Order: sequence, then C-alpha cells, then structure tokens
Amino acid sequence: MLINVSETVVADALRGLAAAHPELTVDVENRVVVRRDAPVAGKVALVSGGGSGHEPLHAGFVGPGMLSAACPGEVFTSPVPDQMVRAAAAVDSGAGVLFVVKNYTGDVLNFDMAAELAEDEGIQVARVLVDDDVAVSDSLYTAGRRGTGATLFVEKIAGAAADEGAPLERVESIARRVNAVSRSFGVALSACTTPAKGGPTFDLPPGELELGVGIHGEPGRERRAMMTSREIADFAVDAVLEDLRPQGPVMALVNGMGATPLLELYGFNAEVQRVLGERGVPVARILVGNYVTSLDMAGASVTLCEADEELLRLWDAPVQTPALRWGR
Amino acid sequence: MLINVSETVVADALRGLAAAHPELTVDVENRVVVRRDAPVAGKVALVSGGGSGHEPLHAGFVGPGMLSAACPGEVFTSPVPDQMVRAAAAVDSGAGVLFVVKNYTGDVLNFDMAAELAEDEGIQVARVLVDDDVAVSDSLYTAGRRGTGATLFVEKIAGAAADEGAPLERVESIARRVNAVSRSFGVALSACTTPAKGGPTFDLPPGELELGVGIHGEPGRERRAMMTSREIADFAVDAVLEDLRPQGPVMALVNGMGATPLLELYGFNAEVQRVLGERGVPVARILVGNYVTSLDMAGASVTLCEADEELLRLWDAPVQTPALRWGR
Amino acid sequence: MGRPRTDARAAVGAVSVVLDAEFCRRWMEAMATAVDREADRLTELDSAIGDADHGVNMRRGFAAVKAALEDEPPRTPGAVLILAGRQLISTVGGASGPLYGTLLRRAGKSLGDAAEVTPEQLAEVLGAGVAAVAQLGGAKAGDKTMLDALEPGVAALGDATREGEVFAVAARASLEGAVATVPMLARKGRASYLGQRSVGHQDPGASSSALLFAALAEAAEGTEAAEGTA
Amino acid sequence: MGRPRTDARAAVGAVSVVLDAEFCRRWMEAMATAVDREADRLTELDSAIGDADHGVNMRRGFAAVKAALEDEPPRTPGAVLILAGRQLISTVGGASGPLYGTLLRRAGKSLGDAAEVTPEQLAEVLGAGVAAVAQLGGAKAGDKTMLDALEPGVAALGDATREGEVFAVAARASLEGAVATVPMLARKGRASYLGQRSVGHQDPGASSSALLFAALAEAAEGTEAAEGTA
Ligand SMILES: Nc1ncnc2c1ncn2[C@@H]1O[C@H](COP(=O)(O)OP(=O)(O)O)[C@@H](O)[C@H]1O
Ligand SMILES: Nc1ncnc2c1ncn2[C@@H]1O[C@H](COP(=O)(O)OP(=O)(O)O)[C@@H](O)[C@H]1O
Ligand SMILES: [Mg+2]
Ligand SMILES: [Mg+2]
Ligand SMILES: [Mg+2]
Ligand SMILES: [Mg+2]
Repeated sequence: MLINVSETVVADALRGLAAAHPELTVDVENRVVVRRDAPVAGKVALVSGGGSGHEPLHAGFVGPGMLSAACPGEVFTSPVPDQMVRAAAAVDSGAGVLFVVKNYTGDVLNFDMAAELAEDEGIQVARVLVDDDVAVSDSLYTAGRRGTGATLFVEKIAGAAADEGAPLERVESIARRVNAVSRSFGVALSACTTPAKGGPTFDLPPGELELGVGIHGEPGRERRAMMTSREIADFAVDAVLEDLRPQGPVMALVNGMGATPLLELYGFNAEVQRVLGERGVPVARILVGNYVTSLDMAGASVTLCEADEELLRLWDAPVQTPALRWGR
Repeated sequence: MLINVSETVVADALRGLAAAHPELTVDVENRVVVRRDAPVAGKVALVSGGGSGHEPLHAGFVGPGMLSAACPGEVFTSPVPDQMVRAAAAVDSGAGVLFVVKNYTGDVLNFDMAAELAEDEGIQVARVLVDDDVAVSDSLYTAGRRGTGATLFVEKIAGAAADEGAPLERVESIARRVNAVSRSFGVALSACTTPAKGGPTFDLPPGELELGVGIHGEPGRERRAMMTSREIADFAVDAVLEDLRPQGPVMALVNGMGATPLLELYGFNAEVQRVLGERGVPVARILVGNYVTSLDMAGASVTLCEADEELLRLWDAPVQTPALRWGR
Repeated sequence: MGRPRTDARAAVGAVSVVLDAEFCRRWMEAMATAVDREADRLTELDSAIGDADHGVNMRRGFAAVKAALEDEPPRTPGAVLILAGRQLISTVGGASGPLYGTLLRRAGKSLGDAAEVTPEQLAEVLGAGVAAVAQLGGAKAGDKTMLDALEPGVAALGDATREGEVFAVAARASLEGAVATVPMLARKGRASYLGQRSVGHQDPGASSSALLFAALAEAAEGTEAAEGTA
Repeated sequence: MGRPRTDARAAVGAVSVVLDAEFCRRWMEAMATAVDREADRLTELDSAIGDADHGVNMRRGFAAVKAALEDEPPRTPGAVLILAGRQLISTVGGASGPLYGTLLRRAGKSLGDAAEVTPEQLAEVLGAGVAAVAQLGGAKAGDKTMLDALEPGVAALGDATREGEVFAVAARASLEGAVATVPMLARKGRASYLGQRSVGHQDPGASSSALLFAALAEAAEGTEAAEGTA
C-alpha cells in the first residue's frame, strides 16, 4: 500500500485533498470537508459522510450543486457524531440541513446521535436513509438493504434541488424519492486490502467471483467460478430489475470498485446496456467510472435509478465538485 | 478480469464509451474516437493515440479544449497508421493536425507512417513527441525517455491553444515547450495483468516495489523493499527535480496507476507537496487522480511541468472531456 | 484504590473489593490493555463476517478512554463510566462506538454521584445499559451481536452476588455467551448481510464484550493481588 | 504449387523448388501457423523485457495476412510480400508491425513483377528489406532486436545458395542469431528501458524472426513432402 502507517491514512489523505482543492475547506484534525463558500444564504445544506475507502464518495462530491460538507470516518468505519455536528454547524444557513446516510448500523446510529445534538444546537435536521443494494434482502432478519451506488444519485439530485432553493422538506422528499426508485447490485473479482489489516479482507481465490458483494470488503452472498462480462451484466441487471421494475426510462451508474481498469469498466457498460436493451428498459443517462469504491477491490456495480422529467432536470443541473462536474 | 475474451476487450470498451458519451463519435470498427462537432472550422486539430490500457488517456481527453480525436490501439500496443489517417481526415478543418505521440518505438513508427499517408491526402501534419520519464536515460543506448504523465499537460495546453485559434506552428511549438519543461517518475507496488496474458506482466512479490516503472507493465530499473509514502515521494520528486530544475512555479500531476485507491493517492499527494515545499519549489496547480494508468497496476507517478503565465492561462482554459472538465 | 474493608460490598474470592471511581478506572484500563492485545483477533473475526475493523475500532476507542481518564480522573464511578462512554462515542464510530458508548453512559448515568457501588448495583446499572443497547440497535439475544455476551455477563453478575468470585463467574458467563454465537445466524449488523454464511463464526462484538467482563474480573483480581490476600 | 522441375532454381535437399507466388503464400501461411502455435512463448519472452504482447501482435498480424492472401491470392511473389507487409502495417501496431511490414513490403517491391525468383534473388531482396528495417528503427546488429535474427538468416540464404538445404541452413542461422541475443544488452525498443536487467533474456522480435526463416524452410520442405521426393 502507498501509505505511511495505517493510523494516519485518513489524515494524510485529507491533507492531500486540501492541497489539491483550494475550493474546499478541509479541517484535517476534526475531519470535516466543507465547500469554501458555505453557508450559502437561504439554501438548504447537505451533509453526508461514512467510512473512508470509498473515494471519491463523499468528499469528492462536495461543492456547488451537490454536498455542502462531508465527514470521512476511519477506513470502513462510520464517522462519529462530533464530525457531523461540526459539519452541520458550518454549513447551516438557517434553512436546515439534510443528512444523507447510507444504511449501515454504524452510520445510522452515529448520524442519529448527531441529529439529536445538532437539533439541541438549534439546527433543523432532516435525514434520508439510502438503502439500494438488492443483494441484501430487506427483511426483519437483516440490518436492511445497504446503501451503495444510489448515494450518488441522492446526493446529486437532492443537491440540485437545494441549489434551486427548495425548502428542507422538499429536498428531503426528493432525496427519499430518488432512493425509493434506485437499486444496485455489485460483484467483486478480488477482495480489498484495508490499511489496518494489511491483507485481503476476505479470501477470494483467482478464478472465482463474489456476487452481491458490499463496499466494505464484506464477502457477498454467493461465490461462483469466474463469469464473463456478459454473464455478470446479465446477472447484475436482472437482480436489480427483479426489485425495481421501472415503468419509464432509467439513469444508469456503472461503477468501478477501485481496481477494475476503466477499459474493462467501459466494456462492462456495453454489456449492461445490451441487457437493458434486451429487457426493454430505455436508458436516459449513463455514468461510467469509479465513484463508490471499495479501496483496491476489483469489480463493479450497477445502479439503476428510475427517472422522470424532474429527476432528469435535477440530474442535468450544474455541479462543480472534485469528482463530478458538468453544466455551466 | 471483467471481460468477455481478450480479443474483444478494446472493441467492447469502445461500445461502452459510445453509449456513455453521446458527445463523442465512436467508430468501433475502425477504432477512432472523434468529438462530435469535428472538424471545427478554422481551428487546428489535435490527434493522439497509443496502446489501450492507460484509460482515460487518450479517448477520455477528447472534447472541446483538448483532443479532437484519439486512436486506441490494442492493449499496450500502438495503434496502426490507418487509424491515425482516418482520425486526421475526420478532424482536419484545413488548419492542420498536430499528432501528439508518446515516445515509444511503436508509436513513433506508426505515427510517422500515418503522417506520410495523411500528407499524401493533403492534410498538413505536425508532430510532437512526448518524452518525460526520467527513469529512462535519454541516451544513444536506449529508445529515449518514455512518454507518460506529461502527455496530459501537452494535450490540455496545446488543446487550449488550438481552441484559441492559434495556427499549427504555434500549437506545435507550445506543445514542444510543454514537453520540454515536463518530467515524470513512476513507481509500481504491483504488476498489471493484461487481458492477453491473463497473469501479471512481471513478477513483483508483495513487500517490494519497482522504482522507475513504465506504464506498459515493463518492469522498472530498480527493485526495493517496500517504502513508505513519504519515502516514495522523496525519491520520485527528487528524481524529477534532478532533471528538471525549475526556476519558477510548477504544475503537479499526482497520478494513480490504476489500482491505487484515491484515499492513498491523496495521502501520497500530501507527501509530494511536502517534499516540494522542502525543496523550495512553489506549486501553482495540482491535479490528483487516475489519468495515465497501467490497467490494474498499483502505484503512482509524479509529473512536474514548469509553469509560466501563458501555460497557466492555457491550463486554466475551459475543457470539456469525459475525464477532464473545468471552466465555462 | 480498592482496599480490604470490613463493610466490604463485594466478595471476590475470600476478599472484598470496593467499587469506587478508582476501581472503574482500573476496569477501563484493563479493557484498554485487553483490546490492544486482542485487536488483531477481533479484526480477524470481523474480517470473516464483517468489515475487518472491530479490533482497530476498540483499540482506538479504549485508548482514548484511558487517556481521558488519566488526564482528569473523575471522582465517582458514575462519572468514570459516563466519560468513558462519551469518549467511545466521539472516537470509535462504526456500530460499536454508539453501542458501547451508550452502554457505559447509561450505566454511569444510572449510578448518579454515588462514591461507591455494590456489585448488585453495578449489575443493575449495566442491565439498564444493556437494555439501552438493545433499544438503540434493535437487536435481541440470539441475533449474534454483542448482546449475546453482554446479557449473560450482566445476569451472572446479578445472580452470583453473594457467591464469591462474582466477577470471574460473570466473565466466564460472558465468554460462554460469546462462544455460543458461533452457530448463530446473524440478524443484525454487517454479518446479517451474509445470511447462512454468517454461521460458524464467532461474533466480533460479542467477543469484545466478553473482554469487557474479563477486564472487570481482572480489575477486581488486581486488587486482591495488590493486597496479597487472594 | 511448387513442383519438381528440371530448370529448378532452388536446390532443397535433393530436390528443387520453384519460388513462385504460391510458394510465398505457403511461406506466409506457415508463419501464421508458427506464430499462432508459439504466441504464448513470444508473449512470455516479451513479458520478461517488454510489455507482454509480442505473441498476440504476431498472431493477429499473420492471421490477417493469411486471410488476405486467401481472399485474393496475388499472382507474383512480389505482390504476395507487398500485400503481407501492408496487412502487417494495418493490423499489428506496436514496433513490430511497421518493422515487419516494412521488411516484407520492401522485399516485395524489390522483386517487381517477376513470376518466379531464385533463392539468391530472395536473399537479395530480403537484404534490402532488412536494411530498410535497420533504417526505420535505427537499430544495428547487437542491439538485441529482430535484426539479430534477420541478418544471419538473410546472410545464410545468400551464402548457401549452391549448397543444398539452403532454407534449413538459413533457419538454423537465424535461430542461432535469436539465441545469441540472450546475453546482449538491449539498446532499442522497450527492452532498452531495462538497462542491465535486459541481459539474460532472449529478444521476442528476434525469436519471431527466427520463426520467419523456419517457416520459409517449412514452405520449401512442404513441397518436398508433397512431392514425396525428400
Ligand atoms: N444492531 C446491533 N445491535 C447490537 N450489536 C450490534 C448491532 N450491530 C452490530 N453490532 C455489534 O457490533 C459489532 C461490529 O462492530 P464494529 O466492527 O466495530 O462496527 P461496524 O460493523 O460498523 O464495522 C458486531 O460484531 C456486533 O456485535
Ligand atoms: N528500433 C527497433 N529496431 C528493430 N527492432 C525493434 C526495434 N524496436 C523494437 N524492435 C523489435 O520489436 C520487438 C517487440 O515487438 P512488439 O512487442 O510486437 O512491439 P512493442 O515493443 O511495441 O510492444 C522487440 O523484441 C524487438 O525485436
Ligand atoms: Mg466498520
Ligand atoms: Mg506493445
Ligand atoms: Mg466492523
Ligand atoms: Mg511488446
């Protein structure tokens, strides 16, 4: 690994982020990344965060049109409430703050505590839970579906709504709507190596793959002999469509887990688009790249978000962050 | 690997690129990627290309403000002259075409043949050779320094000059100037796996690293026991500065080789900035990310480009490509 | 420091221990030492059915607890536990931070500002803490979580009061609870994502909870040893 | 097809072979078969001191050559070699595409539109092709490139003309040239980046060049075998 010692990995990364992005205010000690012009008068602010190791999520999505602040935790470990309260205080213009929380026990508990504390400080807080991963069944017998690729759609689209000046309840309800119409499925071709452990987080022999893997080095639910890009696309898209059943066009995120070359990821996108065509699902927008990663894990995930006029308009709205930029 | 069969990797990727980027015209059969609005009247066109496996280089840099077209070869294999001639014909507005060629025997030979053929067709062609890798000594006893990270500076800055309406000789001379003031050094923490070979291209045991590695799975010139991010930054920056000795501020590209997590890459950037500070080199611009990759190789490279007012202005000029976008 | 007293409230082996602020500080310190020593094992367990960070999380959290208690030693058992809980919440993150933080904070709050407590009282307030953990995380016994080691530990502490070796018994009960998670199917936390594949592995959080009771026993033993009366 | 003739120009073993267009097509076909069979070995060699694609490059290129020659078989040896060279340039890429392409194209052009050629003539035009390769790539013998197998092959072809077994002798000489690259320090191509570390490995391009001469010998032998006269 390209690190000094595992203990300083997150702080080192934040120093490097601060140097590269003068448009962000990076509080390395307290681990809060804030857009420089926050708070933006009259606008709802978006705060997200989660374990580190998924870069560019979330700090790479801080900027006009998307997040107001991000709270990076230790690698694969939810941030602590202190970070979120500090972030909320830094970005709240009085119009309130939306917490975007991926559905993991740790993230939920810490953000809930933070919400209580922030409200004690007079900040109006709403929360949206992202839970899009169909590999986990959403039953009483699990912690519920995990939050993965849909986070990008929620943060982009809710960020655009906030940018337009929508009030907190409206930003919150759009965020919830995006989550409700988004589903993901991921596969791993290799495990990832966390700095603390120094070795692979699970054992995946070459020539096998994990279907339904998470983004924290958690093993998936099923292991198989290696499949082709074509077969994986069939499997992943069908897993998503079994749950989503879109009525209209979708937006598609074909996301790399970290170590999968863009060359392969674009090839995988070709197969994903083929399946969607075969299943009769029109595709309105496609984003291909490494956005919600799992350190150096090889693999990919597919997220589909059912689109309507409003969501497409908000998706297309300008965004200026380190990892996502378009519009003018 | 997330592929179908190794033979179709490049074609599959181009199909996926075409789907994701309607603003590009992708000729999958002939392997030419052209910006949709080409030829742009009165403007010099830039054509580059090289072996695939370095994505987003070059196809990800096609668009307003940067390349007019890219010619992807097989993985780690220079494209063939037919591609370049076709690209030149597609983008030439009559103002001429600049070929941006990385200094590898194959690229040089194929682009030279293409230049001859294109000139036969009445297209005015100039060529800039990028050779920035200080790991290779530029002597009669080698093929000369390799072209690596400086390619991004050359393509961005020459692209901006062309966009401003500079004539061919001027675009060419700026491109040459950028190359002359740019130097790079790379390290690998793991070898990469090419689709054709299916295994690592060289043997790098865990706990060792290659210093001065290329971007084609070529082993480097020296192997050492694993070093810290801090030590690697010292080594890489000093190797560059030994050759470059900048008088003024530099632009820095801290580039990931493919499988190095952004978390680690930003941490590495912090160390690179520290060394530069210690060496008294002011830094005017910093770009951190996976731009000139080597499939799934873990590692990073540092490129420094000595800046002046004009180069900074051209660097900051708007660019709208899949992988690099800013300005408006 | 714990010292033999005639009005002893806790019978440990043949000797009695005073559960004062210093004792609680020693308990937290023993826990810090234990999770530091066992960090790799806890992470390894978490790597099998979670995300490979539980050992690192516990080490970071209890190191902070120890440092905070050394900085400004609180003067009552309740204050020690509240400070420890706050530190865990502020430094651990993940699922375990808020859960362990809540456990200790709730227990500490329930103690009020008493200078000394009995094992019964400790069992009682830890019971309140465990209930808060169950409420916060929505888990119950058998879900393959820390609760499976916390509940038997607390129960033993309450039961065994007048039996002698109360802390050692609780530690044993908690460890048995942790081991009993091996055949369980996880229903909460990350391990639940694995479905059937979670079976056959010991829960990391239950394992660290067993360490918490072992540390409690050690803190008590430490007194005996220090007094040379065991 | 080659057939025994009294005015034979090439003495191969005890029999003579006509070097016509069909012979050249067979040569290219034998080369396609050889690089297909040896692709993994060539790639492996390239993986040690290059970028692990030489076998794939050669396979792709000569498969295209073979297909093009089958599509529209040219009628003179020169036309066969020109078409083969063009195909290599248009399908291989890398360093080897333009270099092998130039070798064959230049040789073919030098042959003009003769319907049959002698081995001396073939040696001569291949010599011109090798010179063009040297000029294009700027390499010379001893730089650890394909030239180190091409030059001895061509030289042997020219020398051995009246000796019999001319093609087998050239193939042997070329192979020896390839093997002799092992101790060399690379001065051209990717291997030159390695400096001293290039020593101890056989050059991939020299290895495929040896196959080119082996294929030539095979094409000639094929005739003998076909005629049952060897
Ligand atoms: N809902 C819950 N209720 C009680 N304990 C839980 C719950 N979820 C997780 N845990 C405990 O937390 C442990 C994992 O802690 P840790 O690895 O530090 O956090 P994370 O799962 O966020 O990485 C699990 O082994 C389990 O014992
Ligand atoms: N300048 C040169 N002159 C002659 N032969 C060369 C030169 N450069 C490279 N070669 C030959 O090309 C071979 C490599 O071919 P190949 O692997 O197909 O291309 P690339 O190096 O572009 O990947 C080398 O082994 C060497 O024999
Ligand atoms: Mg965790
Ligand atoms: Mg090559
Ligand atoms: Mg964990
Ligand atoms: Mg090669």
